[in-house]
Amino acid sequence: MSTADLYRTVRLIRRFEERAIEFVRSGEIVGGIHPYVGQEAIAAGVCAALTPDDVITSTHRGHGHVLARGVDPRQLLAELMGRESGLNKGRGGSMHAADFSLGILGANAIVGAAASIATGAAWAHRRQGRDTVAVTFFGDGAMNEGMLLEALNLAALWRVPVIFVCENNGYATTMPVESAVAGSITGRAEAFGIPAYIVDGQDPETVLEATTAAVERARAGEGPTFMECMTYRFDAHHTFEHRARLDYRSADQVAFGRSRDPVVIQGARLPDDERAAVDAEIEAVLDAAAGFALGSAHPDPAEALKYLYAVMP
Amino acid sequence: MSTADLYRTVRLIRRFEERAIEFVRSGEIVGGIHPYVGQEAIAAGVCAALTPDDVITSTHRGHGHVLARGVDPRQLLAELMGRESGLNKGRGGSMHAADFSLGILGANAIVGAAASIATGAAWAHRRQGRDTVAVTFFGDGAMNEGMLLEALNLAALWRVPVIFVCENNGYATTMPVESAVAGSITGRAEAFGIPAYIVDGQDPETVLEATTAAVERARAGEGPTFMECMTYRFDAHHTFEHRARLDYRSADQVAFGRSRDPVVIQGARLPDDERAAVDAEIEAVLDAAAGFALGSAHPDPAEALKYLYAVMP
Amino acid sequence: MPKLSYLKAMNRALADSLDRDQSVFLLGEDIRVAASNLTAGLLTRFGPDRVLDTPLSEQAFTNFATGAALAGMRPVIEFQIPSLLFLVFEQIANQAHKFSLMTGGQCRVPVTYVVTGSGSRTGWAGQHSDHPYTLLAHVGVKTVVPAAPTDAYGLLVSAIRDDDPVVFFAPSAALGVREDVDFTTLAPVPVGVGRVARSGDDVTVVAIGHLVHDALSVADELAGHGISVEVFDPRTVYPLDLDGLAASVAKTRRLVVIDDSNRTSGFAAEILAVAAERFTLDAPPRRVTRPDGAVLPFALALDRAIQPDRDQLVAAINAVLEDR
Amino acid sequence: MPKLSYLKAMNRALADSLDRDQSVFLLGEDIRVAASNLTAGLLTRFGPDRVLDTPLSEQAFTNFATGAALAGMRPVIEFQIPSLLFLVFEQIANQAHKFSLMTGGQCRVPVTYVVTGSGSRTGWAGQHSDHPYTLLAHVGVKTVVPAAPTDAYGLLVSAIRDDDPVVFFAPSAALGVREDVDFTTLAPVPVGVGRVARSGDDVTVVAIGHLVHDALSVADELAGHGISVEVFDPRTVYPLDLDGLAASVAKTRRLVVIDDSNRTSGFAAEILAVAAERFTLDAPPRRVTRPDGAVLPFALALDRAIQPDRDQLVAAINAVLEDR
Ligand SMILES: Cc1ncc(C[n+]2csc(CCOP(=O)(O)OP(=O)(O)O)c2C)c(N)n1
Ligand SMILES: Cc1ncc(C[n+]2csc(CCOP(=O)(O)OP(=O)(O)O)c2C)c(N)n1
Ligand SMILES: [Mg+2]
Ligand SMILES: [Mg+2]
Repeated sequence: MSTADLYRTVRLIRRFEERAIEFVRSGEIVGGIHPYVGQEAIAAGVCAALTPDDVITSTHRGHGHVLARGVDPRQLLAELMGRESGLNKGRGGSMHAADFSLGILGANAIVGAAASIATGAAWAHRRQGRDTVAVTFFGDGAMNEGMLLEALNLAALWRVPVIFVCENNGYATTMPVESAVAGSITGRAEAFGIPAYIVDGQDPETVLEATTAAVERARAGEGPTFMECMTYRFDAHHTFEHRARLDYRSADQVAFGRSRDPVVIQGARLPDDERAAVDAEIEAVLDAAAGFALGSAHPDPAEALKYLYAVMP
Repeated sequence: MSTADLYRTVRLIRRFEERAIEFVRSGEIVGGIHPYVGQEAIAAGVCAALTPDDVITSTHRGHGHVLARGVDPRQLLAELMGRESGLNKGRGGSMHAADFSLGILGANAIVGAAASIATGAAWAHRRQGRDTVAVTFFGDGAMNEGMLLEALNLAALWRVPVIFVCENNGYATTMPVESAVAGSITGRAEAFGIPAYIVDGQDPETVLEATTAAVERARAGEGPTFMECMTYRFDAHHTFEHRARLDYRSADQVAFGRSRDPVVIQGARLPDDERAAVDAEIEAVLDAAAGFALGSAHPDPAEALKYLYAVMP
Repeated sequence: MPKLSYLKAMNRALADSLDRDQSVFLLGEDIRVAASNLTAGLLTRFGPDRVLDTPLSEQAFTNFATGAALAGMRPVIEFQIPSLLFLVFEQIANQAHKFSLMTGGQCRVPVTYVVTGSGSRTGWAGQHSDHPYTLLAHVGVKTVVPAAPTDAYGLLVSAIRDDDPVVFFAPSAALGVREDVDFTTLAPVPVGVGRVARSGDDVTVVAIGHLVHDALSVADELAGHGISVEVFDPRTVYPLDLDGLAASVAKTRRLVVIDDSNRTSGFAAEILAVAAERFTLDAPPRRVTRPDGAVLPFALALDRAIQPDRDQLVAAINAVLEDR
Repeated sequence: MPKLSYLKAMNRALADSLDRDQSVFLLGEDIRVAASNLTAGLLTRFGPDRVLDTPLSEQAFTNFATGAALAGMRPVIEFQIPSLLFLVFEQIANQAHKFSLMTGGQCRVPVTYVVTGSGSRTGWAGQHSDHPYTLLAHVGVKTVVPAAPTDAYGLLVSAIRDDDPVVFFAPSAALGVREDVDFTTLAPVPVGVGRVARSGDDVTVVAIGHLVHDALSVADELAGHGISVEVFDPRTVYPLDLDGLAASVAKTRRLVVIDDSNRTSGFAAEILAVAAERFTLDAPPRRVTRPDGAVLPFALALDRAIQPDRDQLVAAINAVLEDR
């Protein structure tokens, strides 16, 4: 993947989120979102290392993952606005974006839940003779969830081709990682016999490189890899924080955290005019997405239970 | 604790279990038991390091733990026979023996559940200004339960005076530990920043020594310790296995496992006559226990729901 | 008189409980900064020893609370999402609930589980919008779902003082409800005792939690049409105030239940079952509930379509009154 | 004709399903050596790739099955203990069950969850004796509780073929039931369709699982006293065969339900609620259930005292027939 492509991805995610935040403020998006702002390099770098047949699972903070995986921004925005044209036909919303045609097995609103789902999917693909790799994204907070730790064990035991991508943004909502994680995050993965690396999560190219190695290992049948991507959440845990100020990060810390901006870091690798062209292209894409989403129909309340069951007598 | 006392404990447990197995065969004990035969040194050594104010939690394979903690064998046997005079008034049975007057917060039939209960109890005692230490027993299989791993994190984070005693008897029912545990057991505990030791679980004195150090550390406010006690289950996972032969351990392996018998190891440290005296004493105790239990009344069915709630409007 | 909001009433109940009894302490996620606002001010007032932020380890910290309770404490856990009760269902239903009987009465487990914002939270979608009070009631855990601020105060205080586990649901749609209250009159409300929220003669509407307010407004509306609705608010789902319910139905002889549970074997099913066994009714009773297996879709109109609403309640009331 | 036991019928259903469809695989604890006997012979026949022993990691392996299902497989999980469903309640009710709707119908989650030995297992006490089928039904997961070997075969096959999650309860007290069967007639039994297990005129007894056999023997006994009992076995708890139930009750106009759930909002509560809404009965219906909040005590007589039994059923039948 080219320098420009990686830039396009991080920039797309950034601007998508900024616009989505505006739509939360204006009430077009109901319920708010968990902005991915600041963590874009991880989604971009990881997904750049995958092939179309691979699969991913995502989290409550999942827009970046699915955009990096190639989701149509129009459909994602329409989903956030609860429209029938949305990715999930308006049924999922911000925390459940899924696109099975792109191998996105769904974002999950329960912290720690998706890792074992991704492990099962990766195992199944291998059993079916495919060389699919699965990536499961999760936060530092998820490292304290028993079900995620159990998944590490299953993946290691059965040499499942799954890559565990921990986005350590320093906080689980307001809980600092140091107050929540005894020992170390990579140490936990290593304890299950899984090779674990600390990766600079602000640089898309570093993330891409690390993921490429992990993907190779997985495809070679050598089992799971764990990546702890060090990052920082530039914005609120969730947009509700824009209204209710929660006192857990100092202004200094936020400023310091924002000083290594993945969009700036990757942007600096492009000539100004090329970057400007990408930026303009993205604004056009997002304008179109906004137009598409705002112009899309709302689902019919009579179909509220459509899709509840695959079959029902 | 003296050599003789440790011997008395391991021998008491052994003979209690052997007699209990007979009562299962004869139908006096309904539902069967998980025999502790072969693992006696762990219960004996660990409990010998505790003071009366300390607390423990136990497992489905818990008779050894509670006997070592000082439970009256008469009451335990009566409990196994479902009598009103039983430890739990016949309400708990083999997997739930509890005696709060001895700091036994209950055996637990859900693998991995008790570790977090013990951690909470130990934390509470410390909060109340007491210097109680808690011990939680569990098997190698429990090391794969997320809720137990979560408990390791809480204990380490909050420096809780709790000692994690893992009895690695090589199997979770029929699942060999190597097929179930990726990485190592002590490595998992260490990953949470908990000092972890491998201990010879067949020698009561070794176990006592290791536990004494852990207790000191806990009382000094230095937090949890993890002990992986290597042992072997001489008998069935559960007495149902006496009827349904399950094919998972070779005769050779069983013979080898039985070759280091804690009762023999500790017995060899006593002069023959002293040992014989203890043995006789124990038979008398168990004869009395059998008489007591068999002679005790069954609970009244009208009281089946007694104790369901502490208070009910 | 000062206004008291539901959430503020809960906050006050916690503060008063912490103040009164040293064995009470709080634990949960983000409770020190009070992300949900439930615990606002409590860290400053009671210190970090009594307001414990936990890692995301719901199963372990729920059992941790059980262990602390066995050692004499009265823990109060805040859960941020109703579905976290699914995650700790074993720890509540199979551990905390069972200790008393299994030990032959040797111990008590006075833990309170608080869900701040149960039921649909507008826009939070499928995994954040459950209202699983029936599940707890079915397994026999004491379960309260207050509708009004004074009851939220009184039942939270009682739950904390109760010697058994108690689950407290604070419906998202009730958190903003405000009441004029003389604060000196705030008092414990007993678990298991309902109240007639509005007296009437023609039909008893049983409602709980936020739906009590819907029932009251429907009652207002129907009063204009000459229909006198009695609203009975059990306040506690389990144990149910059967006498209170029976007294109301004996008067009205007609029954509608509005319930934010799924239909099959929900809270409303129990009320109708009791009615079938014990009451003489002049018309078949009705229930207005979530549909079976409900998963709340994200889109607002779909989310709303799945929740029991006033129109359905009006229709049900009219149906039971049809052959008057 | 050869005898087929309930457990053997389940075993056969698994074997036939594995044989027929390569996407079917089994996972669970101790299933390779077949500790419960459910999977006897299957490792040898289908190999370790399709009969997976799992570590004690119920939450992860339940979600693992969901993931495998999303990738096109049809996993069947065996749970050794009914209360393990509490432990994985989130993974079933909040994950597997919700994927279809939340993704706008993009996927299916055809996982089958089998509890071999649900309800009281004599002597296994408090944490091993639950019968939580109502919980699954309430959240809307398809739930079957067969009574007879042929139904166990037919419903397990159907559950595995079903494109949604299905929970299969094999009551401990039914595992030994045997039936004379021509093996060539074994066939799928549709989910959601009940059966009249015995035809009668005076009263409908609704029973499920092992209690069907108790109901049948009570019916036999009462036949001697001139009482004609119809036994209706819904076989599926959710979705309920309402038409079948309605047809039976339309004939008898009297109703008793015997149900191994706790009373409050149990399966029986749903049947009585439906009756209250829809049926015209000649006497108030009755339910015979576990008591509320039941925790099965260890001592045999206490364990038995808490389970619904034949004497209670006879009394309930007599009560609904009293004013004939
Ligand atoms: C099991 C579970 N517990 C709690 C929550 C509420 N919650 C949502 S996000 C979050 C913090 C997650 O932290 P982390 O894993 O670090 O991800 P981040 O939000 O930082 O991206 C919490 C507590 C949840 N959704 N699921
Ligand atoms: C959570 C849970 N899963 C499964 C079981 C069934 N079970 C009871 S004991 C046991 C094996 C436990 O193995 P281990 O922890 O090594 O203890 P051991 O039996 O060897 O003493 C299993 C699977 C259970 N009781 N609880
Ligand atoms: Mg984080
Ligand atoms: Mg073991």
